[in-house]
Amino acid sequence: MSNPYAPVPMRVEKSVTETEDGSIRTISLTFPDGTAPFGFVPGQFAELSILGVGEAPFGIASSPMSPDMLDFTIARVGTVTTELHYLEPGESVGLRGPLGNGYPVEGLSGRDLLVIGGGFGFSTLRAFTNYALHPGNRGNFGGITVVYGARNPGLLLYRDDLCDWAARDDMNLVVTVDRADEGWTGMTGTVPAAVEKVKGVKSVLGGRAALVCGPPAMIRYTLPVLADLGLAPADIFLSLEMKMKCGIGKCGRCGIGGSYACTDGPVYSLERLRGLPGEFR
Amino acid sequence: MTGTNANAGWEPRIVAFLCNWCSYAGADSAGVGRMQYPASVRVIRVPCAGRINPFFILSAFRRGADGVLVSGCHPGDCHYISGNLGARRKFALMARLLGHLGIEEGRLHFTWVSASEGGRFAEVIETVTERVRELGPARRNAGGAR
Amino acid sequence: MSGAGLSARIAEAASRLLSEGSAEVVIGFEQGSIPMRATPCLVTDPSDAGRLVWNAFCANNLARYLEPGRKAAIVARGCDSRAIVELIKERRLKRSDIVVIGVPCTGMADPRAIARRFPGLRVTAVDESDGMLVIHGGPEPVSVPLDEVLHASCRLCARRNPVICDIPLGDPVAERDPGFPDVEAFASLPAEERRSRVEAEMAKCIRCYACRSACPLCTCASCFADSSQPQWVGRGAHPEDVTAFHVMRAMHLAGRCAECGACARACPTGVDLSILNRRLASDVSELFGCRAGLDENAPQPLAASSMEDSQDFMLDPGRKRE
Amino acid sequence: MTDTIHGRESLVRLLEGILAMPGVTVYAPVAEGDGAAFDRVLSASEALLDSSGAVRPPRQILAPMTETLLAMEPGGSAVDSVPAPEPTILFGARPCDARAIVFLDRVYAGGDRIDPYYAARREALTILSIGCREPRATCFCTSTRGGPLSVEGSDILLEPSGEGWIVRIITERGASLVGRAGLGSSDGRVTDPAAFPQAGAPRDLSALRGRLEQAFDDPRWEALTAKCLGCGACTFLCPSCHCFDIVDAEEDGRIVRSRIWDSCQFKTFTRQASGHDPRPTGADRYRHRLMHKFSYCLESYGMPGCVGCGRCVEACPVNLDIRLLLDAFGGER
Repeated sequence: MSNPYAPVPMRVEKSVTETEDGSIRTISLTFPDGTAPFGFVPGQFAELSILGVGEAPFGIASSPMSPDMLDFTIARVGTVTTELHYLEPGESVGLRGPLGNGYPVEGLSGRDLLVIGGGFGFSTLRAFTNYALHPGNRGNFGGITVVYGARNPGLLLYRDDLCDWAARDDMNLVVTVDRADEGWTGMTGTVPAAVEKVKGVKSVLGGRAALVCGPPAMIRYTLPVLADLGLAPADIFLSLEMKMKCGIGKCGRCGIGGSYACTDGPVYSLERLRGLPGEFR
Repeated sequence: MTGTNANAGWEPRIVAFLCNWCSYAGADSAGVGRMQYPASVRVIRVPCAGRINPFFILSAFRRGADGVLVSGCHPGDCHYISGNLGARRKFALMARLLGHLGIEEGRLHFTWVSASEGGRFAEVIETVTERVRELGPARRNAGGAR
Repeated sequence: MSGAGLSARIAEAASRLLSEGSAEVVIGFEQGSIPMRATPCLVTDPSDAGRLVWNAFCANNLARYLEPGRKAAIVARGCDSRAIVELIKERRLKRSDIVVIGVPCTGMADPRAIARRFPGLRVTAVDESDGMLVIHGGPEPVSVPLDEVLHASCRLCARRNPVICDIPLGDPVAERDPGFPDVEAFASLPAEERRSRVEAEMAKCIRCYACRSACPLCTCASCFADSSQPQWVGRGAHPEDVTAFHVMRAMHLAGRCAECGACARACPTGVDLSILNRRLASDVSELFGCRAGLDENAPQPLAASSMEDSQDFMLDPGRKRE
Repeated sequence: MTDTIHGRESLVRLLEGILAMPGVTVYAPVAEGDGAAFDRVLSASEALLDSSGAVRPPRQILAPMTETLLAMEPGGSAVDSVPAPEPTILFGARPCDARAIVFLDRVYAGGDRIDPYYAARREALTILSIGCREPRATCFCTSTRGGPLSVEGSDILLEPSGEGWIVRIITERGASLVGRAGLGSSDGRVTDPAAFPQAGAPRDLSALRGRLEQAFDDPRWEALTAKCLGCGACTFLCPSCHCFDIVDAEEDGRIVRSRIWDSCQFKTFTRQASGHDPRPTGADRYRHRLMHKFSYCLESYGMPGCVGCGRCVEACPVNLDIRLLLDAFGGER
């Protein structure tokens, strides 16, 4: 019997600071010799751990189309995340995964996509976007609009990706910040306000779907805008931020009604979520 | 578990919490004066004896210390007026409580050492180390097999 | 006055206080759902005041339910009032926010002591009269003096009447401070035996924190035991962590503990926490000459100090300086 | 060979016989202060066979309060520490205790990910339950589809009959133990369960569930749970609560990753690192516990997360009786 609590020792390939304040880093991990990379779906997560310090869940921030190296974006908030920030290339970190359901890539096929992320919650949406833009997959989806916001320009993640995406003509990228600083020439305003503005963007295929991940307030104010855009609850997919521990539906922490976010989630359609107890709506 | 014979080669691990102004400076004086004292001590410098929470002491024992020493400024010398006096009340209670619970006396020591008392610092370390050495390694309570 | 008489007067006072708006809530006891239990009752509607009772099974310290900024009336005997006094000293509560409905107390009955006294008896109900408990459930009712089945903390109680009081109900009962015979008895045991007794008590702990949650003076917004940065104490069942938790908690309550015993009564596995708390209360009394909650004006002993305090516990403390 | 145990002395002899088997570990209720807990016994005299049930449930036999998952010696690599227990016999469980283990099986050993630590202990366990002669004031097993002679989860059930017990074999594992202990067994049910003293009138679970779900936003939750202290006594004495946390620590020079019991009633349970908490109030947390046991678990595990043992009723320091809340929110309106 394989032990679902036993981590795979991954090798840290690189660790880069994402934000100007240094509070968020992305670490890239490779599998140990003799261990085949696992397949996964964008939106799935993994438990990262340093034995003696602790374990915490993080969304996989890289695309499954490049499975050899996994990215995790880590905000420094506690003991485990602080130690993960200190990791240097060549060091080892434990990984259990992939865990959770991920975004419903099959169900999204053939549809126009609105990808909406705020702050640190953008990591799995980055994985999804790169997955959808992969030459082998791009044809499966209609128009792709990515709306991404951060509190200020210094907190924007994945700048290389943002530059690449901005240069593409097969997608529409909207980046906004709550508060501009000197030198910011882009959009200023909240994510929901930015989503309002994409109302005008024509649907290519019809049958739009939205993928949303971000802080609770962003989600609360974005959902009415999506309803105005004509998206039904079944077309809106939310990746929930939940406190998790075991990742395999045993420890009880991330229960939402009869479901566990770590196994049945963390991605829920708004329709499903509305059928669950109101704590997480 | 006690007795030096059974613990040949064993050296006690003693954590010393020293106030910055007097006792830490006293340790410094001992060093400057090239006074000999056992190397069993790990010093943790704190701003004042009043800063030393009982948690610190229990944590030190929990993490493997065989003895703990707490030392601050003599009464009347505290750089924060009465931090050491407040600490003295806390430690008086703690010392009695641990004894009450049957935890060996002789593992936890409190004293005052001033900045000029390098000799006294060396003597204190000597005394505490000898006392803990006599007791042997701290007994750990790993509990039953519940 | 009998429990029934007091119950009626408590209900009457509660109804009046709520009706006239002197209190938003009245904190008292009502009949519990199982025999030998009364349960805390927070009454906000005057028409519910009739639920309030006073009997020999009012085991909780109601001061636990006082909240800053909420005008509350509280049914308080000696121990509840001692906790209130300390909370006021710590400025966690304002005296003017609290109406103390004072009741004299002859001690609370311990269901475990009753079970020991009448092994195998499935108690269905208990009546009280004149210091006697009449216990139903067997073929015939049996009786026992309340004094013989008291909670340990009640047997050793130093203050049976409220220390502060706005609405006194019932006639005060005679005080009888027995001192600390329990502490002395335990201290007289050999150290090894004390240690093994403490280890046996700690082995019962399941880290449910009922003790902390029931304590009126455990008022920290976030407890050291829940802190992960730094982690002061491990959260599992390791005996050294369990002991460290209880010692740290006891130290935190030193000089503040109202000696109500609510922690030990709350404990579902019966850990005897009085070994720690009573020893500290006894030492605070001996070394600093005070006891928590008995004097509204005395400073808390660990928020004060004196050049004259004893230091005979220290290593070579009186040595002349170089 | 006999299929009947005549009186207490025979019961003691049965336990002695089991204890005499080579290579088995036996758990039975033993005195702990004024209460009782399931603990390892080495002789029959330690066991409290007259007790009407242990204060502490048998859960820690299968899911200990603290359990090492992985350990690493200095300079070594992490090794998992899945136990390999010898055959274990739980002697003198109540039928509700055995049903709770059925529930734990569905949580830990169900689904597509099996918990190997639990599974190893469970695989080694044989459960001998003793039916209940009379309910206690706190019992409500009949409201959770159980009863004083419920067989679910037990390998052997001793059905009270007169002064003694009739041996009922429920499983193959039970048959094997009965054989080794030199007992026979009755073929079918001898006792009429309906004739037995029941723990109050049963509540209709599916109706209860529907009403509870409707009562989710009921404004009375706050007032009716206001006296809750927020401790974990109810959850830690629950035979079917299974929530845990995973923590790392250094223990005697080794680095260990352990799981420890955790409680949905604790303020820290769902509070996120950002400070956001989907269940910020005591009322939210109490409601979650009740809804989890009587609604969510029916969906996830096909049985309630409560077996009606009454331990939480007994243990609650403020006598917040779950039965009263079930009736307040799930009763007929």
